[in-house]
Amino acid sequence: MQLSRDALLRAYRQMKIIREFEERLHEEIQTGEIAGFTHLYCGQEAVAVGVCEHLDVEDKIISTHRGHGHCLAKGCDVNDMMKEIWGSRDGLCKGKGGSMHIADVDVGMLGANGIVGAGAPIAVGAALSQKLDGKGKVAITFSGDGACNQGTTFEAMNLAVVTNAPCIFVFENNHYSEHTGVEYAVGTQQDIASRAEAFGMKVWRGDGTDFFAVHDTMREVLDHVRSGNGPAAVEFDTERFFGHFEGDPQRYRAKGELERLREERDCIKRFRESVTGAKLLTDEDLDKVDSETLAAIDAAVTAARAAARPTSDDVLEDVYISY
Amino acid sequence: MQLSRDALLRAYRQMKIIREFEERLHEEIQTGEIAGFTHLYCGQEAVAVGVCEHLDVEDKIISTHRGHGHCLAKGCDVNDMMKEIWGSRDGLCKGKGGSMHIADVDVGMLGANGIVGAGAPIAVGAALSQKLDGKGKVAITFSGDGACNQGTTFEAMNLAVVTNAPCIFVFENNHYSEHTGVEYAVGTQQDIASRAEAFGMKVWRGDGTDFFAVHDTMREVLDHVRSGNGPAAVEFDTERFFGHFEGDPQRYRAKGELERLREERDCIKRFRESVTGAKLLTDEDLDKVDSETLAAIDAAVTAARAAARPTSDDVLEDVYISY
Amino acid sequence: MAKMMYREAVVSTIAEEMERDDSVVVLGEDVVGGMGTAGGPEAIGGIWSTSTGLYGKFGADRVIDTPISESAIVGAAAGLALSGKRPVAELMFADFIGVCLDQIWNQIAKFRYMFGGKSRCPAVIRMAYGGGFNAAAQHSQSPHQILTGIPGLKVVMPSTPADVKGLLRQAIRDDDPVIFLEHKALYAVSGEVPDDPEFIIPFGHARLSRAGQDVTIVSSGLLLGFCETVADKLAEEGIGCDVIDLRTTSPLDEEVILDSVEVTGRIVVVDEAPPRCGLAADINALVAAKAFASLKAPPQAVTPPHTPIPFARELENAYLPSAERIEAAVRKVLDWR
Amino acid sequence: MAKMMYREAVVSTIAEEMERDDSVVVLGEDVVGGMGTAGGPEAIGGIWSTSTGLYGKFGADRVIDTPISESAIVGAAAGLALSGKRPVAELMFADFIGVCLDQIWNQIAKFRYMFGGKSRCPAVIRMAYGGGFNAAAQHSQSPHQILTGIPGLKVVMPSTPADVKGLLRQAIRDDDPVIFLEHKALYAVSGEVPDDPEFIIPFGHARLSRAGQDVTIVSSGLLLGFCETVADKLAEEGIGCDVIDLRTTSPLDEEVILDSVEVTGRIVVVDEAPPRCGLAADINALVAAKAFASLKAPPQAVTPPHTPIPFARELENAYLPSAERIEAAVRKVLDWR
Ligand SMILES: Cc1ncc(C[n+]2csc(CCOP(=O)(O)OP(=O)(O)O)c2C)c(N)n1
Ligand SMILES: Cc1ncc(C[n+]2csc(CCOP(=O)(O)OP(=O)(O)O)c2C)c(N)n1
Ligand SMILES: [Mg+2]
Ligand SMILES: [Mg+2]
Repeated sequence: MQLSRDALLRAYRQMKIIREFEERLHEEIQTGEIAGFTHLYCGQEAVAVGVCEHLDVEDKIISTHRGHGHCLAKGCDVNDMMKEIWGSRDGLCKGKGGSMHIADVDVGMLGANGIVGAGAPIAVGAALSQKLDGKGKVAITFSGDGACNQGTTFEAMNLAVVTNAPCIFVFENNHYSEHTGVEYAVGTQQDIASRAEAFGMKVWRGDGTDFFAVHDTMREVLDHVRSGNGPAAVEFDTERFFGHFEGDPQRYRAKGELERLREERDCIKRFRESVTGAKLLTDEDLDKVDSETLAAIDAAVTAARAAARPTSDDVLEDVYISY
Repeated sequence: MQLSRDALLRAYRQMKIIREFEERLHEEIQTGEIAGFTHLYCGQEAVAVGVCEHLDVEDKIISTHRGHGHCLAKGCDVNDMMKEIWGSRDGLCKGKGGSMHIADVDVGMLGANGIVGAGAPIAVGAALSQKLDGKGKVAITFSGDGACNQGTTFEAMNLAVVTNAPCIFVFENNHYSEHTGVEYAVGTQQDIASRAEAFGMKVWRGDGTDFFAVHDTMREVLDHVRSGNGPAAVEFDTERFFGHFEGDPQRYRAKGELERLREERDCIKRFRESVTGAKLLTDEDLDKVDSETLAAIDAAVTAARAAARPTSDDVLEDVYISY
Repeated sequence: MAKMMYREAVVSTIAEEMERDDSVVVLGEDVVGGMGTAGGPEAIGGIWSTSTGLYGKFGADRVIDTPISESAIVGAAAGLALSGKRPVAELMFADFIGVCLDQIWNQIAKFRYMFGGKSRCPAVIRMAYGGGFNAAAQHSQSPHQILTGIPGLKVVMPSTPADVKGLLRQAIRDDDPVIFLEHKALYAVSGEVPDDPEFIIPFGHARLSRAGQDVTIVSSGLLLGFCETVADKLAEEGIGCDVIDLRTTSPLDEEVILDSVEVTGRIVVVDEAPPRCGLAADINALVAAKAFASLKAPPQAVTPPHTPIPFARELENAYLPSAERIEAAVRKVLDWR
Repeated sequence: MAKMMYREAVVSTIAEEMERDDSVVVLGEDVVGGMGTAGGPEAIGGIWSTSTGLYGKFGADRVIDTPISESAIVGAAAGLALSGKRPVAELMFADFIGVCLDQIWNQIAKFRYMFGGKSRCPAVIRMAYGGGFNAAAQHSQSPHQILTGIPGLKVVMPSTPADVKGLLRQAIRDDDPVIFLEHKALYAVSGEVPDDPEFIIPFGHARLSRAGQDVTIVSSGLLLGFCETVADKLAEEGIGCDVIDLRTTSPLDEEVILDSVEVTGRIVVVDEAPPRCGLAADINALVAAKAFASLKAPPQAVTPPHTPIPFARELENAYLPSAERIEAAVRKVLDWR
C-alpha cells in the first residue's frame, strides 16, 4: 500500500529522531554526565517505527532494556525522555527509572524493562485487557534474539494462544545477545519465527532494515490480530550499530562489520534511497527533517542539562499510592 | 528387536510391581493412614518401564510429582519406597520426602519433584555431567502434558540443544493436567512433540500404552543420543487410571471413560495379550509374576506399617553436610 | 452476619467485587477447571474451591483458566493491571512464587516507583500457604517474609472468614499491588461474616484478639488460633496476654505492637516461617529499637527451625510451632530474671 | 602475598580449583563470550571479567556458555552437582534470582533434606549484587536477605580480595550449596591476597576488622568499608568501635557478635537491603534475644528505606547507607539516655 507524503515524512522523522537521539547520547555518555547502563537502539529504527506507525494511543507496547526507539516511536516525549536519561526530577519517570525503565502508560507505552524476557507475559495481560474492551486494540511485545530463550517468553506465547489474546510478539533479531551470537544461543538454527510458529501462532518474517518491509508486514500481522484471530509473531532481521551497552569494546564483531552495516544495512539510508529514487520525497524534504531533528535533539539535551535535579526527599515518593 | 524370555518377564514384573504398588496405595489411602498428597501413576507403567529397561545405574532420570512408577522402574527399592510413603524414618528418604520427593541418587534416580517443570533443567545438568564423563550415558526427564507449558521445560530444551547434552525429554501425555485437558492448555493442537522439534531436536512419538512401542522407540532414541547427536524428545500418548491426586472426584472425565481406558488402554493387559498371543510367555508364567508381586507388595505394606517412626530430633538432621 | 467458611469468604468476595466492578478479572490454573475435557468448564473447580461458580457467572473473558505457567499468570496480571483492570490472580501454592518471583518482585512491585508515580498496578496475587497437610518441603511453605521484604507490595494474612471478607475486598479495591496469603488449614474453618457489602478492613490495622497486661503475643494466620488458646489458658492462671493478629504484614501496624509492649514489657512473636531474616525477627528488632526502655525481658520468637519442611506427621508436628512451644516461650519471658 | 583486584581473586580462584579438581565446571551467560560470533570464543569475556581465560584453559565442556535462561542455568548446576560435579554457576546480576528462585530455593537448597541426607549438592551460585552504579531498580539489589532466609543454603558476602580467595575456595570445596555474592562496586578494588594454594576461610567465622570497646558495628560487602571509615574517624575522638565483617550471613557467626555486644552494649547493623525482614533486623533481634542484659541502648539499623532503588545519582546516593548515616547511628546509640 502506497503511503502518503505526510506518512512518509512522519515515518522518516520518527526514525531520524531515534537515530539522532541515540547518536547524541553516544557522544554525551563519553563525558560521564549520564549515569547508569545505556543500551542504544541505533540501527533498528525501522522496526520500532514500522510497527508503531500502525498503532494509536490505545494500542499498547512493552519494550526491553534497549527501549529508547520503542518509546519514541510510540509517542513518548523527546524532551521528557532526555530529561529522564539525565536523571532529572522533571524526567518522564522523575529520574527514578532511567534509560532501562522509561514508560508512559498514557501513550500506551507500558515500560522498557531491565529483565530480559519479562515483557512478554505483561504484554499478554495487556492484550487480554484489550480483548475485554473489545475495541480491536492490540498489545505488542518487543523481544531480542536473546530474550527469545527466556522461559517467560515461551510461557507468554502459549498463554496468548490458549487465551486467543490479541498479542503480537515482535522478535528483533540483531544477531547478538550481549557478546554472544544468535547462531550459538538459539538452538534452532537462528530461526526464531519457526519456534514461535510451533506454539500455534501464525508467524511472519521480514527485513528489519527495510522500513517498507516492516510496515507492510505489520499491516498484515495487525489485520490478522485485530480481526480476532489470536496472537501472532514476527521476526525481523536487523542490526545494532553500537555495542551491547555503552562501553562495550565489541571484539566479537568481524573486521569492518560496523562499517559494512552502516553502509549496506542502514534502515534510514535505505529509506532515503528508496523514497528519493521513487521520487516520493526529495533530498530537500529529508534534509529539512534532518536539520529539524538535530535542532530538536539539541534543544532536548540543553533542556535536560538544565532541568531540575531530584532531591533526597523524592526517594520516598511513589512507592505506594497509599500506605 | 525380539526380547528374551527373561527380558519379557522382567518388563512385566516391573510394570506389575508399579501397578500393584499403586492399586494398594489407592486402597490404603482411604484409611487415612498415609499422609500428604499422593499422585498415582497407574496406567502409565509402560512408559516408565519401557524407558528404564534400557538404562543402567549410571544413566540418570528425573521425575515429577507422579513419580512412583519412574522410581520403581529405575530401581528404587520397593520396601524402602513404601516405608517412605508411610513416613517411616527407615524410608528411602527417612520420611522427610514422602511420595512427591522420592529419590535414590545411588541408582541414578535424581528425584521426584513437586514443582511442575523443575526437573527438565536439572536433567540437562545431569546430561552435561554424563557428557563430561564421556561414557555414553544419558539423563532423562519425564514431563507431563501440563509441565510442557512451564518456562523451565522450554529453557531446558534450548539449553540442551545449545550444549549438545545427552538429554532425553520424555513427555507423557496423559491428556490432563490436574482437571484441565491438554487440548485447552497446550496451545498447539495437543502436539507436544512438534513444539519440542522446533527447539532443534529430533523427536519421536509413540503409543504409551504399548510397552513394545515404547521400548522400541526408546531404543532408537537412546541410540541417537548415546552416539553424541545431542538431545532428543519423545511424546508418549498414555492414560492415568486414577484422579490427579488421591481424593479427586474426576468430574472432568467422560461418562464411562475410566472403564473404557481400563478395558482398551491398559498397558499391562495389552502386554499380556500380546506376549501370550505370540506365545512368548504363558498365562501361567504371568500369573506367577502376579502372585509374587502381590506378595511383595503385601510384605512391603506390612513392613512399612511396622517400620520405625521418626522422632522430633530428626527434624534438624540432614539440612547441611556441615554448618 | 452470615456464617461461612474461610474459602467461601474468598469466593463470595471475589464474586461480589466482580459484580460491582467490571474491571475485576480472575486468572489462574484450574480456576475454572475442566477446560478442554469431556466434563467441560466447571466440571470441577480449583483445588481449593476458591473460584467455584465464577466462570458460570462471569464468563471466559473474566475468569481465565491458564496453563501451568506461573510467570505468565503473574505477568498477565501485571499487564491487565497496568491497563486499568483489577486482576485477581491465583497461585495454587505460595511455594510457587519461586517460579515467578521476578514478575512479583521486579515488575509488579516496582512499576509505580520506576515509572515515577505515573502508573498504577492494582493486581491481587492470591496464594495458599502454610503447613499442616504433610505436603512436604515444596507445598507447605510460608514465604511471607520474602514478600514482606519487597517494597511496593502490600501483604495480607487473614486469620478468620470475616477478615478474609474485609481484607480481600480492600485488596481488590486497593490501587497498589497486594499479596493475599490464605492459610490452607483455615479454608474449612467457619465464622461469622458481616453482610454489609461495604464492609472493609483497612490495611495496616492489626486486631487485638485478646487483651491483657502481662505479655504481648503477635501472630497471624493459622498460628493466631494457637496463640489464643495459650492466652485463654494463661488467663485462667491470672496471666493477661495481648494477642495481636497482624492482618497485614506490610504495612505493619507498628503502633498497636509498640503500645502493647509499652504496657506489657514482654513480647513473643509466633511465625510459621523459618527464623532467619523472618517476620519474627523483623518485629522483635522493631520492638528492641522502638520500645527498648519498656522491655522487661528479651523479645522471643517461636518459629520452625532453620530447616526445610519435612513430610512425616511426627516430623511436621515437631517442625511447626505448637501451642506448647508458644506457652513455653510466654512463660519464659514472664519468668525472665 | 600478591596484590590483586577482587575480580581477579574470583577468576584466579576458580582457575586454581578447576586445575586441582576435574569436577569443577563453570556455566553462565557470556562466561566465555563471543560464542557464535566472528570474533569467536573469548573475543570478550563476561561483563564482570570474572571468567576471563577459563575457556582457553579448560575448554567448552567445563566452561559452558549458556543462553539467557537463568532457571536452566541454575537447574543445570543442580543436575551437575547431584551427579558429582562441582558447578560454579554465574548469574550476571543478583536481581536475576527472580527468574530462577525456584531452582535455588525449592531445588538446590532442599535436595539433601528431602532426600533424607542421601545426596549432596555442592553447587556454587555466584552473582554480582549491590548499588552504586545508577543501574536502577532491577540491577542494583542486594537480595541476600531472601537467600539467607532459605534453610539449606550457605550465603557468602566477601568484602576484600583476600576474603574472595579464601571464601570462594571454601565455597567450591564445600559439599553444600553456596550462594556467593560479589559486590559489583568492589570488583576493581585491590588488596593483598595470600599465595598459599590451601588458603581457606571457613564459613561462619566473622572477621573483626576494627576493635573497640564502645560500640559494635556489623556489616559486610561494600558497606564494610564505610563502617571502617566511621570507626577510624571516631577512634580519633577516643571512641572505640568493634567493626565486624560477617563474611557469611549463613552460617552466621553469632558468637563474635554476641561477645562484642556483651562488651560494648551497643550495636549498629549496616546493611544494603531495604529494612523489612532484612539482615539488620535478623541480627538485631538476635542480639535483643541473646544479649538482652548487656544492651545499653536500642539496637540500631542503617539500611536503605522501604523503597525500590532509584536511578538518578542524587536519589541513589540518598538511598544507600552512607558513612554520614552510619556515623549518626553510632553517635545515637552512644548518646542514648
Ligand atoms: C533475566 C536477565 N538475564 C540477563 C540479563 C542481562 N542482559 C541484559 S541485555 C542481555 C542481552 C539481550 O539480548 P537480546 O534479547 O538479543 O536483546 P538486544 O540486547 O540484542 O537488544 C542480557 C543477557 C538481564 N537483563 N535479564
Ligand atoms: C510450578 C507448579 N505449578 C503448579 C503445580 C500444581 N500441580 C501439580 S501437578 C499439576 C498438573 C501437572 O500436569 P502434568 O504435567 O500433565 O502431569 P500429570 O499430573 O498429568 O502427571 C499441577 C498444576 C505445581 N506442583 N508446580
Ligand atoms: Mg539481540
Ligand atoms: Mg498430564
